[in-house]
Amino acid sequence: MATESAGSLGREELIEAYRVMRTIRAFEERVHTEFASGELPGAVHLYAGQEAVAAGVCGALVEGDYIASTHRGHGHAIAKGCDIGAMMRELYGKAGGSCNGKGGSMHIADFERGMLGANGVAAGGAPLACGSALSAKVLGKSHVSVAFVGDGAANQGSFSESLNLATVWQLPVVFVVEDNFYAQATGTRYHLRGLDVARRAEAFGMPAVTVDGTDYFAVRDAAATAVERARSGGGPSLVECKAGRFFGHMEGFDQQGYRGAGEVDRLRAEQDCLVKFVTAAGLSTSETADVDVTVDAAVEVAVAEAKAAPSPELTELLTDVYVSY
Amino acid sequence: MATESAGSLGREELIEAYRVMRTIRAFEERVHTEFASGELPGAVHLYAGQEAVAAGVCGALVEGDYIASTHRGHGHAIAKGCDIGAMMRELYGKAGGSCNGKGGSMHIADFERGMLGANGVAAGGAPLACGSALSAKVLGKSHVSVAFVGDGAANQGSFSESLNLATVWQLPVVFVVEDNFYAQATGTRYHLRGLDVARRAEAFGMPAVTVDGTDYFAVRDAAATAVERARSGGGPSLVECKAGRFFGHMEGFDQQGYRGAGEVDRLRAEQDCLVKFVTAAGLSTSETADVDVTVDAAVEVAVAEAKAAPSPELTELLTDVYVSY
Amino acid sequence: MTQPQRVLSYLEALNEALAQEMAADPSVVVFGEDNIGGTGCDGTLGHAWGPTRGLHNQFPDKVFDAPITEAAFVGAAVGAAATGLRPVADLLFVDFAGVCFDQILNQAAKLRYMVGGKAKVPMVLRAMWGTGMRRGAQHSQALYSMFTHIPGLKVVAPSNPVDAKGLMASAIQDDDPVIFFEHKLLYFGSRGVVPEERYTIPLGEAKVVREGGDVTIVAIGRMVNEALAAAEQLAADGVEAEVIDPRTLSPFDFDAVYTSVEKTSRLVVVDESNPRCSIATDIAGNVAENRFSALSSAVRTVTSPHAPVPFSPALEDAFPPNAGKIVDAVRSTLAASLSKAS
Amino acid sequence: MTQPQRVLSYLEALNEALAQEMAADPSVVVFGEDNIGGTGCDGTLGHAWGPTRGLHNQFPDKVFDAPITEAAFVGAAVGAAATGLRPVADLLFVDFAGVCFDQILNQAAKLRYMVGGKAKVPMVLRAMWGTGMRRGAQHSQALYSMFTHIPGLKVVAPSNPVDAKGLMASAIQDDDPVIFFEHKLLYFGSRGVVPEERYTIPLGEAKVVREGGDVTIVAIGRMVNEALAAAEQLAADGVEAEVIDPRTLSPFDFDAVYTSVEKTSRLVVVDESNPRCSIATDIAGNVAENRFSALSSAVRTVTSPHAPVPFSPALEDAFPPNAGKIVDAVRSTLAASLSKAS
Ligand SMILES: Cc1ncc(C[n+]2csc(CCOP(=O)(O)OP(=O)(O)O)c2C)c(N)n1
Ligand SMILES: Cc1ncc(C[n+]2csc(CCOP(=O)(O)OP(=O)(O)O)c2C)c(N)n1
Ligand SMILES: [Mg+2]
Ligand SMILES: [Mg+2]
Repeated sequence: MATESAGSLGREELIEAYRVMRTIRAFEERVHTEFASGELPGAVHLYAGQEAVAAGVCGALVEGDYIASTHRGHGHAIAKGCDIGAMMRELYGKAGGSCNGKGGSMHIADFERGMLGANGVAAGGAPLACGSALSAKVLGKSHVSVAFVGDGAANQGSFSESLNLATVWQLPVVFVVEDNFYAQATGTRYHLRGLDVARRAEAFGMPAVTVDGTDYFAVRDAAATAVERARSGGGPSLVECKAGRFFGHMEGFDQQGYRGAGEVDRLRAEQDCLVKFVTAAGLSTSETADVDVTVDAAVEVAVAEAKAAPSPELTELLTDVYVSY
Repeated sequence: MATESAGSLGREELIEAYRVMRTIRAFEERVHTEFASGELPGAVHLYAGQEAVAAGVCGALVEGDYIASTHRGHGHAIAKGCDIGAMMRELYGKAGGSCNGKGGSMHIADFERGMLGANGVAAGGAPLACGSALSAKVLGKSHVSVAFVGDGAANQGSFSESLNLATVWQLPVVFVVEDNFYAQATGTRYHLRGLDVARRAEAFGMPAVTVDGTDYFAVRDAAATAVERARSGGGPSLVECKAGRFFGHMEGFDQQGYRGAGEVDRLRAEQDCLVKFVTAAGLSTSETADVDVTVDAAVEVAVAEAKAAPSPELTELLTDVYVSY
Repeated sequence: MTQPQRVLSYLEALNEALAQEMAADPSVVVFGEDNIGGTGCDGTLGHAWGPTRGLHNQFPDKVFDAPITEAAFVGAAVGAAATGLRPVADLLFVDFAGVCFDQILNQAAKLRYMVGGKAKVPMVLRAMWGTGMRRGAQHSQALYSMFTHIPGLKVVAPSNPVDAKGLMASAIQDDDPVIFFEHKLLYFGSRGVVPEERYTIPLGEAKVVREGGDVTIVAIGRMVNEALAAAEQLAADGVEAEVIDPRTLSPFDFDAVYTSVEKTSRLVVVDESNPRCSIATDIAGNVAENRFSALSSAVRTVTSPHAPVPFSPALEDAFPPNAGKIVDAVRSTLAASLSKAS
Repeated sequence: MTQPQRVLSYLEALNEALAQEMAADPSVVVFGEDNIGGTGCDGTLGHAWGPTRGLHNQFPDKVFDAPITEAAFVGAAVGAAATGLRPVADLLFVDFAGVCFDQILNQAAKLRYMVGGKAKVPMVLRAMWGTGMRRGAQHSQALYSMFTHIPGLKVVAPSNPVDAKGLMASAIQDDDPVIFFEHKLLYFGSRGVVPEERYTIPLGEAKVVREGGDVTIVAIGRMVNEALAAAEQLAADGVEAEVIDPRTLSPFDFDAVYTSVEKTSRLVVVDESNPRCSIATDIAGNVAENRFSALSSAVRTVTSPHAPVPFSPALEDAFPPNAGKIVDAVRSTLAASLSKAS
């Protein structure tokens, strides 16, 4: 399907988009393996399968823009330009991690890159993004804020309240709902009654669209429109993206028995955003192979360095908090 | 306007509806005077102007049905059949009050009448009504639950969550939004962006209608449809009623400077639900006069008895709570 | 007694309590996110992993999956409890109390009092707590001290399977709202002999889990095992610690603590929560108020530091109290009373 | 000093602090429900009744009315604080912390720590508290003990206008989130001489508001006046009480309390909150741990009972501590230490 950005993006931009998605994929597949081998601690939620959402949305952003992420945040962080070395160290809880090991997968943040953090609380990022949008608005800056929210988290009261606050204050914020069809083991057919979250946003008074979240170009176009609206003072919007996850809800936790027989295999075979992207963008095998080699090597280095990195000093226990008793 | 119930209600039912609304009006006007004279303590939010909502909705209910109310709860309580003597004693914080003086205006309740309580927290009643609806559903009873919610409270996350939970669990509950155009001093034009809350309910997957809240028959018909749907297993609905309040947000607090010049006078002159009702129902002067005399006398007695009633014993401080230290 | 004794995990014991109470009382209902697991999916139901696993098979009309709407479903538990059900709602992590705190603080805990006793709120809110699973700052808190502060709410924190089962039964049968703290490291890590029949352990009754005359150690939840380990180390040096497991934090069995302190004259409180306004200072303060003259030396609190829970395993392992820190605290209180005596 | 001294109410002092900090730092913004008042209405704006009244005239782009979305706007304060603003958000009643508790507990308080110090959260959350206005159980709580339990959050509770102004200035300038407790009876009921110029009072610094050698009374917020009244009554009997106003509850100036207790050897803590896991037991417990040998007698806590706040004026008046109850507590600790001495 010919979309606007498919035609307008240059070769380098297309390759960059591929690089971002391919990095997320490699990162997540590797984290999956590392977790399975028992070396990686923590609550780790993988983003594989949804790469086109993070890449498409963050592709529509510029430096200085903010994103507030979810518990499933690696993809958002990578797409926003966070360093995968620091991220991997964070996942291992090591010194030199994005949060010096104190946050872990569920709290990865990089304020210099405008990544306000993954969040351990469902929809936790939505109010925060309203806040960074308020900063931009009050300080007279043109920065746009994006809040990523899962389909399940969209049922949280704080999310509905954020929709309301954003429209009332006309904040430069874009809500990106990632409908991956499940909240843990519960299906959207049940918890959203199969309805689009986009309809709620409209009821709160903001424009909303629903797109195929495995189609990079569709996501990017929808995001670009919403971002442009926000940047030019047109207020908030919502973009709902449908894309299944390839892994279970959380590593080491979930046998995915709730998914239909062959569902994941079908997703990987038919709904792989990377495959779709390469075809739609018309990338050559040598173009992708160059990226693949670099990305895989970078992930390899990230893992090796993370494993070798020291743990934080025990004195870190009582830093970054105002007082101890 | 000929509505369904206008034709179908018998004389006695019409007079009963008038009696309910007239009782609320007399109760509230009297509480207003009593508060002004400094004798009545507490945070008191008056319902005058909105009587047709409480009366119309509760008119569509039967014994055993539940209502969960708001901070502006006197009208709901009276319409659900609570004793105004006990209510007045409660407002004065006296022994023999609905809650033995421990609740006050913001917590008036009468579980025997299915009145689950006023609530000091915006939208506090919505989850509670989901709960009483769950009880009916699980226990196999046909009782319907109604949650009253103000326009401002409709922005609370717990309200959106209740809409979601009610549709997902298909609960026998009716959400009644009372849009009186203000949340404290803030206008709905601002905090709802002038939009109907009904649209949100539809987005969550339940039927919703908006009616003139000063038209008893319109409210009653809409409520009857929603209640019937809930009672017959058809799940939740929302009824949004528009009706301005005659008094300020809270007694002794609010000079109403935020309301347009003459706004309240116009409301009283043109949007008085009692006047509209008498006309539409074709009640005669003698019919209304009989009710008026009884109602006014009852309110007089309620006030006199409340003033004369003793305060609760000091030992009551530590009853109704499991343990003291 | 000649029968082989049956060993259950803490998680299994909780599951058994839920099943037995549901069987005994048709007004008991159970709900929360993935309490069945898999509702609305292509696959079959039944992918709960926690104590509710499998209940829906036995009680198909009494177990519900909830959307991620804690404020609504915990509030619904209050409304349901006030109108005839005995709901057991599942918060998953106690940290998520943040998103439904009004329902706990202002609705569940206060309703009975606000309406002058004309309603009761027999509900249980289950919640996982504690450090040790590398879950980071928003999934590892203790928080029971905050709930203990709230009048109208009962707070239970069992340390082992047999208590977990009996206290859960009591919590469900109780007419007041109870928040039930399940330590995540105990689910699989704590196993014990659990009677098969239905039984209750009264709320508000502490247990002396080890007797001793030299020092009283009050420890909560997972810390009971650490306190027992510390007591073993101390015993090797001839110090006999009495270890008390309060089991219920509100109402609190102060008498059990006072009786022990009257015997030992020394108090150490071990509490995995942050220190300020904690159950540790609560017990210390109450003893200093009500049994001051029984004390021969300064009380000692052993708590986590005044910091959020760090993710890094190295840091997290250093965060909560442990046997070593408890031994140090006991030695310091012994040293202080010796120096006072001399 | 020859100029006439200016008297302000507590409410006016807070208003002046907000105005001065906004004038001094353009990153300070103020929002909450009806913080302007009247937005979206037919009439004119400006119907706020509280400390934000009139600010929008001077700072039209820095004051906002919010819809009833505490979770969203308190969370927005966190996000705004982490990206360049210094928001002062208004909760109205502290009881409403229930509907946005996650934003306080898990976002505001923890962000800086969770991201390894790479963000700061310079925000203030203003909140009315306390009994005495006949507002019932959901509008009269103290709750500061709960917030004191939370690491990462600072907790301030001024007792008079001059402190209110200086502490508000410090709270706004502070780089950590601060919850600022404004007692509703003090707004109009507490008046005092307040300097016109901008000034700060450091967070975490207690004030000895009355010196005395016989007993230390630590009192919070409105209770400071009750403690002073009690001290006057006691002085008539020759008992000299030292009264300490901590002003900030987290961080807490334990040294000030310890210094006083070393002098007086007796401690009474007066705290309007519920008793369990309260600031009262916190102070008592810390003194019993860290200055046990300075104590000559049992500590005494004077708190509200373990019950929700009743509406009935007769009951509400009997609920909080007052001068009479404080005098009784002082006498009982004096009697206990006399009997110990004899
Ligand atoms: C307030 C809250 N409730 C519950 C949870 C536990 N939890 C973590 S992830 C999750 C499912 C989230 O589903 P969704 O938003 O669709 O995101 P996905 O995992 O599918 O990316 C739940 C229930 C939580 N983190 N926060
Ligand atoms: C969660 C919460 N936030 C704020 C308040 C303070 N408050 C009490 S009533 C009210 C306005 C409510 O407006 P609306 O829901 O429209 O009801 P109305 O007063 O108009 O009947 C507010 C903000 C509250 N009670 N609860
Ligand atoms: Mg999902
Ligand atoms: Mg209104």
